Amino acid sequence: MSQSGAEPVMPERHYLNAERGLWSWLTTHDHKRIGLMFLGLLLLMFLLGGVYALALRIELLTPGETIMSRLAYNRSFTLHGVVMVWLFLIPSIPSAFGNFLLPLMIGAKDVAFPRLNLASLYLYVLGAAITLWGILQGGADTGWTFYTPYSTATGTAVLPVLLGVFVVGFSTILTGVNFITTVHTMRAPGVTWTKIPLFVWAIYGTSIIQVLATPVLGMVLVLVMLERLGGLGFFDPARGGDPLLYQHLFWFYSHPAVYIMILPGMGVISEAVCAFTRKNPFSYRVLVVSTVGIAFVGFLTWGHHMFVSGASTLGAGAFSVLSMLVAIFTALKIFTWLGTMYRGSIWITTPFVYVLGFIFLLFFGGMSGVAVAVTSADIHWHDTYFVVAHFHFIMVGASLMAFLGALHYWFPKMFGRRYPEALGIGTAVLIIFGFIATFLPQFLLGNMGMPRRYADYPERFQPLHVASTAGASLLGFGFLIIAIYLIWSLRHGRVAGRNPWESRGYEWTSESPPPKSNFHEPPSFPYPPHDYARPDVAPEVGRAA
Amino acid sequence: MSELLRHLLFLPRAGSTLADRVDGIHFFIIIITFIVAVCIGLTGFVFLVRFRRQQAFAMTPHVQAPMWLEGLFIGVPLSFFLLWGVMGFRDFVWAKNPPAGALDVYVTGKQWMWKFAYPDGIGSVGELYVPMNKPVRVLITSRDVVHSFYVPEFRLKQDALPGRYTEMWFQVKRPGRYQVLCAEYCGLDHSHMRAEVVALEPGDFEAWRARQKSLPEPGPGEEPLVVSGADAPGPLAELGRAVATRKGCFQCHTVDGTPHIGPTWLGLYQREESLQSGERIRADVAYLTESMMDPAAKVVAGFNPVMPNFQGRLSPQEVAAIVEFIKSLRPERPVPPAAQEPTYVPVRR
Amino acid sequence: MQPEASARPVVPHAEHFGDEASRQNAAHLGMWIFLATEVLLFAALFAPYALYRLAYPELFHQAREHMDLTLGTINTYVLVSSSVLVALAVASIRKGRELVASALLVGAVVLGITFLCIKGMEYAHHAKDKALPGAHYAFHQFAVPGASLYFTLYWIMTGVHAVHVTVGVGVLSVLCGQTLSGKFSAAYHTPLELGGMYWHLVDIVWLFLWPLLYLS
Amino acid sequence: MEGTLGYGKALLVGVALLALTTLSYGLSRLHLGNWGLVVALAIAAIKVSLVAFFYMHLSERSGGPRLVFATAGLFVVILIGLILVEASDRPAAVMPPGPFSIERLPGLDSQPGGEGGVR
Repeated sequence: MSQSGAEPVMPERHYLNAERGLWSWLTTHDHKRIGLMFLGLLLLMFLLGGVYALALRIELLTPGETIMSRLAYNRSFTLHGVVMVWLFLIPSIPSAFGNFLLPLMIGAKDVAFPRLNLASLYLYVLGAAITLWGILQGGADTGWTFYTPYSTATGTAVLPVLLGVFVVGFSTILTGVNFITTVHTMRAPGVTWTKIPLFVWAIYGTSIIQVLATPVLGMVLVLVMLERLGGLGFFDPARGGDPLLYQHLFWFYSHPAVYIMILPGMGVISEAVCAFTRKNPFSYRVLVVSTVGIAFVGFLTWGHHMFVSGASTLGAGAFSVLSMLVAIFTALKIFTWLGTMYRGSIWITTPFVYVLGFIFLLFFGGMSGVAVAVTSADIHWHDTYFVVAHFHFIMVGASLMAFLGALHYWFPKMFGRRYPEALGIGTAVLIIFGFIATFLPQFLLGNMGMPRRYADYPERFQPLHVASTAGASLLGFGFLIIAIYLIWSLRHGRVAGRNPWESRGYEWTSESPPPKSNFHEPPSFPYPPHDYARPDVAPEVGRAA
Repeated sequence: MSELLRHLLFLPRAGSTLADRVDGIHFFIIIITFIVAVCIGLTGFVFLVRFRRQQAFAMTPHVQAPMWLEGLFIGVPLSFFLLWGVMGFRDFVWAKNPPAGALDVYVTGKQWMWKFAYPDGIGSVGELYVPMNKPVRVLITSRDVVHSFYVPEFRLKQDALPGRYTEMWFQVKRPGRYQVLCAEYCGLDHSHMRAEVVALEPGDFEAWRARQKSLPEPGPGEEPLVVSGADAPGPLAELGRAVATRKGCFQCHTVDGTPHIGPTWLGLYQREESLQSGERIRADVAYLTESMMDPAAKVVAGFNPVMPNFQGRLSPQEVAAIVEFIKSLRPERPVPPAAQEPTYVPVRR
Repeated sequence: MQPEASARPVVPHAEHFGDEASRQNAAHLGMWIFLATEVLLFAALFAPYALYRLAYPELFHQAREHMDLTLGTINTYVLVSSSVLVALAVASIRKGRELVASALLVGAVVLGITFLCIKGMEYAHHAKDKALPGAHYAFHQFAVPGASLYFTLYWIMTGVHAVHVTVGVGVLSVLCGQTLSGKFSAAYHTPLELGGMYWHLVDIVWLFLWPLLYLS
Repeated sequence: MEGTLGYGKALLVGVALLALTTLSYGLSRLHLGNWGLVVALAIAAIKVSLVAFFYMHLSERSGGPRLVFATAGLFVVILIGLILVEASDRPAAVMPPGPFSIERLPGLDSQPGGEGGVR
């Protein structure tokens, strides 16, 4: 693929070898190292959540109790949810790639509050440790939603899990504060508000949600903890409390949290689409407005989790219509990405395969989201596998594809090396098909009426469960291959050079891997970040010419 | 046509009038989704082939979406979404507002069973008898945690909240048995919290009702026999008492609250206990079972770890029976003072 | 909930910024975003208050009569005055008068502690009546359905606020010490401004708690 | 800097805050009924704007901080407003004399309080 004559060489000194020793990593204020450490931890958590997922799928292969008891099953799906949602997906792209790339993309030396950034990492570690400790205590069996009054009455170790999630929440708040401030105050000359790279916009929107929604979750978790510890009776009907209030407060956070998971993914895709089609975005304005729009309108839709919960009919109608508005922004993005491909120069690489997978799966995930936001249709689908399939299409099909796409796209940026491209493309295709095989049957299971969180099920559901489990094993196999070749590439991959993707993104103007101070000279960017119509050589100087 | 679609989409047969409406909008959304998916897929494929990379560092023209196209991108999907939203909401309101003259049935969810009762006092556990072709309003509540009353073939689902009644109505189209599931996670046996709706011809239903009424009338203040049947110590609990006697449990445990070598079983179920390790645990089914299988694991504070291990000495059935027996040993719950009982308000139609 | 962490986020002369003005901008913006999270944190308590007030209007009306209006009102004056003192302290340091500033901060800290003491008296009073939250509620003069809910709300809302007051007193004391030791000047006093903003936020929350719990 | 916080302004705002507090207290003695809450909250809102604008330096900083302040306020309104919209439209105290009394949760009994639910 390389067109240049000379093989690129690694830069002599970069952020990875600027300082040595474990201590230099543990006390670093360098956003790139913090991002890398987040990445490592997140991948560990993903592994843990994935093991739970496979165990659940194996248990569901046949009706009845096979490899685990009902109690163990209930605990496993709870921990699968808790680990995947709070310890992997919510911090995934913002904390790992956002940390690494955001300053690079706006030409800053670091984030605004580097010490706070490190504190965020340690809070995450602390929160994850408390949660894991809770798992060792037996773990909770409430589902990741901790619905009261069950979560206040059950005898399992709910407290440490709640506490862990609470602490992780503060970690994401600190990250959010940091990112918003950085974007506002630290842009290099030339990076005006209309020239901010799209990934930065996505992280910005995500941070708004994190900052505004997470405290509500924190408070509501405290209330549940107090209710468990001291019999507060806040959500307990026996004391006049209202269990629906819990659902309101919980979903005020947790619905926007879905956008915390998907928005950064959309940012990754916006970047990658431009880079691999070598095209300016079909409409920069639409992509930005829809990002900020999703961040804000996402707060108005939480009630669609409560259509059949006994909330009022009027409320259901209002929340249904508001949910349609947020879906529009997603639809806009899909059309814009498609339009960006028009008259481009499309280069099929591993990240681009993930882009295609993302767009395709997000379309179905989004449309099934619209479907369950239709009040009457939701009566049937609510809390069935249809919903399970829907949010896995969004969270795995979209967010995780974007995460993998980002990992492949910026792998050369982070480590200065490349992974085997053909193997990458093959695995990406395998993962997309594995994914569809896993979750398409779950849509049909939902249609049949299989409720979620069932350890055991009537026999008629079995064939589709078998198909789903088969797909899941394909998916797991795919992840294994990726892990192997990426770890191999860390040491033995081909040296990438500054800009292996020929991208004009700001982050590629620095060396790969970047020096500790990100740029050797204080940068300024006189051109927009996704401009491929201009015969400028500046972005390409990175190629070892 | 709709039967074919139902088969393709794995939807169960439509048992109620609500099901037809829900399926209608379901088909509408799915068909549009697939048409648009094909369009997007074809466009993407054409672009992939037509605009594939020819050379490195290719320059591409600056293409900017025109305003009218952006308007189209917003307008077309939004009008579909809003149309679905409005259509769905119309059906939703319809499904939430029972017609006058509907038969009332009280549904109570309880870990992990469904109980049904009619205003005239008759009731049943696990089987809801309704007449076909007649609107039935279900007034749903829960006695412990949140459950959800779900009949897939009716496309009917409504959460059961403790302390409140929620309502929904349906009209069965043809006689038969329809499975009821619990759709809101409610604990250990969530997946086994099942029941059945039995739809009868109106004549058969009246006959069933008359037969139920002729059962011995409960005394004043007593609950009808059939309803309370699930609460009374069932045969399993009786078996548990026998097993416990045989295995010598009563050498250490009492059932009347007197302190002895081991904790008393009276009111033990769901009691919050302090452990020797300083932690607290709720004596749920899992803990009780564990205490039989591995007594030394979690010893209640103030007791010595002297209990023998019953792993392998009790069959699963015997364990279940003992647990059921312990469950039945609940102290009388304090009845809330009369002033705090909810006052009767005629149900709003 | 460690506001100190972001109350002083900027290393003086942090190298990754251009100049002091942009450092200040970033610090203020960061502090504001942090304060926004605090606002939402309290909103998660005001929302239950609103819902239960809607559900039990009578109850909330009667409950007021069991609150100690005098102590609550005195506390309002105390907290508002301490906020004024902090504002004056910032005004002083901007003129370079470190001693005046630290004296004013001492005043604010003393008023903050007074607030906590009065709050403690009120708590003791309620505890004696057994008007405790949730399961521990046994206040016989006010034993209508849902009454425990009102007092649960009262204890949690004021309790979380009191935690913030305590943290604020700590922050102000540290800042006071730093002012005395000459760390701040007319040119550089961002931490003092940020700490002051935190204290004002605590004041703002009370400005809503007071009318909701004591007045109407 | 324009609009910098000086002694004069700080004192003036302080006096205004204390006066508004007194006003709020006085009005509450008049028992305005339902309007009492509205008036009290309105006065509180005025005081908060004063504190935020002058004491918290919003008057000196345009852009970012003001945006954050407005956004936070907006989201408080959204959270509380939408919950109230939903709750106020729930079916009236539909507590028909179902055949069962409400069973309390295990471990949470024997205390007062507890009407059936939220109306």
